[in-house]
Amino acid sequence: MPAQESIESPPEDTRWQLVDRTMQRLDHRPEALIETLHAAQDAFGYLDSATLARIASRLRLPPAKVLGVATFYNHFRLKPKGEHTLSVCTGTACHIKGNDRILAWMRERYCLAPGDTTQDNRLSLVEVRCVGACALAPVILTDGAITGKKSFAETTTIIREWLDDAP
Amino acid sequence: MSKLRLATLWLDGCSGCHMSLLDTDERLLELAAQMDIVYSPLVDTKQFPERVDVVCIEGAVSTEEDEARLRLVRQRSGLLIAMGDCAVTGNVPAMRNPLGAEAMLRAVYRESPVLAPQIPIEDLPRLHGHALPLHRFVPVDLFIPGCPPAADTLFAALAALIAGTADGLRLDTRFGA
Amino acid sequence: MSAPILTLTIDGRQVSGLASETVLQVAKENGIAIPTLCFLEGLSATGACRLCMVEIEGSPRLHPACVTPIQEGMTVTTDSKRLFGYRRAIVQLLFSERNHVCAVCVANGHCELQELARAFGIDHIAFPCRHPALEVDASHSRFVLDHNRCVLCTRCVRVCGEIEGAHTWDVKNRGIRIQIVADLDTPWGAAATCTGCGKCVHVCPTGALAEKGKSMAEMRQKRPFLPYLVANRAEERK
Amino acid sequence: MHREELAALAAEHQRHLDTFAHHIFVCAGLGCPGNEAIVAALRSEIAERQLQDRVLLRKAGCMGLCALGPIVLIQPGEIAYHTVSPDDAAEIVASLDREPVARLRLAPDLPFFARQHKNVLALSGRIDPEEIRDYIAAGGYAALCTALATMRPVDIVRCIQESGLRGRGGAGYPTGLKWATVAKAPGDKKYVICNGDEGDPGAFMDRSILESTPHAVLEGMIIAAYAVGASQGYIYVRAEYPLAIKRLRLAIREAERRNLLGHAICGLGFDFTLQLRLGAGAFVCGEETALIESIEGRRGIPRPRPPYPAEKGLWSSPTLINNVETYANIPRIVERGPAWFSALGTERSKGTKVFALTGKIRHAGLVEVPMGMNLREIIFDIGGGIPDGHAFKAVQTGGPSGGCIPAEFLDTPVSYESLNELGSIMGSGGMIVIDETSSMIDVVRYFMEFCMEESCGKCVPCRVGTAQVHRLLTRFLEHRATAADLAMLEDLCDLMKHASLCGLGQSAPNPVLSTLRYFRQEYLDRIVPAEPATEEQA
Repeated sequence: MPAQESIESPPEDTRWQLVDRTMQRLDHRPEALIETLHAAQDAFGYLDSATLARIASRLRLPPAKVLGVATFYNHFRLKPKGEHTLSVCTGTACHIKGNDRILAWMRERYCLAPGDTTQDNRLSLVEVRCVGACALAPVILTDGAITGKKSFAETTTIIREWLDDAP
Repeated sequence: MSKLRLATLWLDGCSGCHMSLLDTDERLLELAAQMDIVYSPLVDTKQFPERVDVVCIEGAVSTEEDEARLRLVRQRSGLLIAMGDCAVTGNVPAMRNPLGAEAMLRAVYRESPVLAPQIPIEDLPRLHGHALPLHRFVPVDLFIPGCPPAADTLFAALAALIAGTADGLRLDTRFGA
Repeated sequence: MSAPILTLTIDGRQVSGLASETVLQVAKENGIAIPTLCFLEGLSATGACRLCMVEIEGSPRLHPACVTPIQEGMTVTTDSKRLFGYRRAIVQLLFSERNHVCAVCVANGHCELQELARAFGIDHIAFPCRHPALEVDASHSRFVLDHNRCVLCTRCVRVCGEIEGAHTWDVKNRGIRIQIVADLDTPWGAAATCTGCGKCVHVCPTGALAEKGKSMAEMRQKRPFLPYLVANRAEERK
Repeated sequence: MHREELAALAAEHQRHLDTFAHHIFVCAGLGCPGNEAIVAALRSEIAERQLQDRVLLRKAGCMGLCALGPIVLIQPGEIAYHTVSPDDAAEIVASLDREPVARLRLAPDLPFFARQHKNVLALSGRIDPEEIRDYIAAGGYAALCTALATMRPVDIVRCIQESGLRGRGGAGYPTGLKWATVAKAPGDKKYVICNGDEGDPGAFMDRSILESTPHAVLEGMIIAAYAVGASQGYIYVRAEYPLAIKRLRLAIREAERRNLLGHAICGLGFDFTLQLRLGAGAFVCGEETALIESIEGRRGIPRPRPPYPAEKGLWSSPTLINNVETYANIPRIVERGPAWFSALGTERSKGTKVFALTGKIRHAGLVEVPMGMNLREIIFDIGGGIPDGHAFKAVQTGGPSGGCIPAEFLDTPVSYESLNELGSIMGSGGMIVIDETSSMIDVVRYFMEFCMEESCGKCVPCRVGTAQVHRLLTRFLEHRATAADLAMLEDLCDLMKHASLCGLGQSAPNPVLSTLRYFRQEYLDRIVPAEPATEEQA
């Protein structure tokens, strides 16, 4: 069982230091769970079973509870992300301004649904619920950088150029 | 007073509801005195009559043919009864729904060990993606759950119809009974 | 120190109860049946299924009886045309949510969902069923979990955490995608925290959790064990 | 820091600021991407002209007119430039002692600015949010020091009660009453929570306030803590707001360093510590009890109420929860008195309200107006109306919990009551303008999908109801619905509204109900006659 292995032989990964520090800061109390998951995702990019098992054991929480929390919140990923991430905002203003068309286009052109990563692990598509830049709608984020106020044609061109997928 | 014209129809079901109807045994004679079975898998008529008073339908709607027959029967019938869980909820035929028709056909005819794996298509009605209860297609006047509904339940329903007391009828049955 | 005794009216009857009691408890003590599903005596109440909703005079809202403390002078109505309509709708929503096929279920005839449908005279499901593709976890040597039959009452989660103290079960995801989950989404048979006590199986209101080898209609849960266990423990602690 | 020290620091910093002839503020909010490049270009231009001693370049918070951002503001003179690019830096710096750059300048009397009444946003875009001394020089933390030194907790509670302030997060519960309940609740340990989990998709008031004036929120919270007797507080902010988080972290550290937070605040006998907690993407955590669950490290599942958080909240202790904008209102109310605040607004909705004006509107952005201003003034005068020659169809307020208000009610004065009467809600302040090119059913289905995905899944009416309603709306959208579907839609909405456990489920039907009320024909037009259509096939 993966949970057992990781408890017995903690990985000598320096990235754990950050995570451990978060748990220490909150005295390993149960309430530290969400903060710890944030720290772990910042450190590792996503949360795999071994990471969750180790957190459960350090915080003395039932593994099922840790999994329940990790799967409740949209922000936490249990699968690795691709090299690049395209986030499409699906807040109300962005919906009204046509971001559903961008998602449909991504599905058609790259066979990607929100949450998916391409086979070659190059690109992940993420749907974000409002980044709070509604006045710039429709908004997309290429590796975290905001682009807004663009037409459908302009947006697809921006995405293709960003991906070196020459239009 | 003319006799009640009754039809029964067998869609995607195991025929258990019809068997239960036959299980009314000697009470069939009582029923026969007051109603004519004008169309049924139990009788010889080939064409559904232009007009019937009551139709009892067993089985879910699983194919294009099922759907067409149901719609025709609805037009030609006064009162439509969903007889048994398959007609009422989809029941066992609906257990394929999470899978979808294609995946099910593949699993049964291609992936399971058979001599000549092929999906039969000739002369067969096309499967719907989902097997569904009658009321997803046409209005249903009376639901009789049960798998199958007990002979007593079916008899009580038909007796109430004959007596004209079927409105708001509450039958002693349940899903899976 | 005992809690003060309060008087209230339930369905037109003057009744009384301890201040620490809920509407559901007091109603039950007085022989007034309020339908429930997620509630189970001996476990914490969560107010999740909404079947035990009652009307309280002077409040525009409905209140789940299982978590509503009684108050002096309150007037409760446990049954009305409106409540009946809501309860019928809730039971039908549950039937439409997953793949409930009573005819082939191990719990046929002993299922609380099935019985609620019968009690409310539900003879068909008005809402289209969703037919989600769900798994059956048969990895445990003695028990089986069939998500198709689960109504997400979380009794299993609560009995495992609160009574057995193992907390093998929890809920993953959210909204319509929630599911009962063991450990880190581990097959039940491989869940290290499970003691195999089987309490979850015996509190399940449907056939979602069952003993292996049971055929149609053969799964009979041992319900009374829970209040007995809770009372016995309290006694032992003294 | 004592009151005298605070005043001295404010004066000293003001003297420092006054040594500069010009102050250039660049909007450095999330809504103005590209501002770093503008700041860099301006900085090098200033350096090149050796104006470092005369010109002060500041990264500021949001100035509101996001549609025309990035905005650059020059003081003194109140000269605002729009859609500035790094290429404009030379021209802007060159113009400082001369005529403003006409082609970039926003008209000084632009109704977008002239018609607003800024209170919460008064300092937004006019101070550096990462510099506590800017806030202090502008009068910040004076209310706190005064309150701690001269007012009893009960006086502050009364002051808030008399002001008539109501919660800016959604339901509009009287803030003073909430404070009074927590203050009276028995318990040694009490908590104050700031709800910054702005989950309404299409609203960004709280993000902007946290990014622009984080100290105003802290000050409001500290005053609240003193008033209700809390010693510990939490700010719960969405993880999607990285800039707000960064600035809050900095603000908390700075406030601690200057003894405005921590032990013996302002040198008086009051202790209060504040921690930041990150949300992780769950709309339901905007619900008070779900938020508490989340801070305690659990799934954000709402608890049945009662007990209310005011009696039994975080770790079962009395807990005060208000949202960002509510706290940001506090310092000014304490400083200027309740009468000043209650003079603004309507009979029952006092003060000003911040709205995020977006959708099909020319001047999309953040505006603050007195309660009671009518929708037409907000949308057409301040917002500049609908672009591209399209016609106004509806304005959606309150997000997934709100409703759609049609043109015939544009002259309605905005207040908690008036919006409720129209079948919508004030909500946190999102206002999404919809023109005639959008189908109301598409908009409504969008919100239902949102609620379906954000439902925690605990109670049946919300978990399954949202999914069923979403399916029905899809049938309407695809012209496959029947009259029976319409009846079922109405029944399900009624069930969810009355039987759901928390506010999310109870209010999820609101967009459907309001469109059934005002745009019923759009539903009827999509109904196919007679028998139910063939069910969708997988």
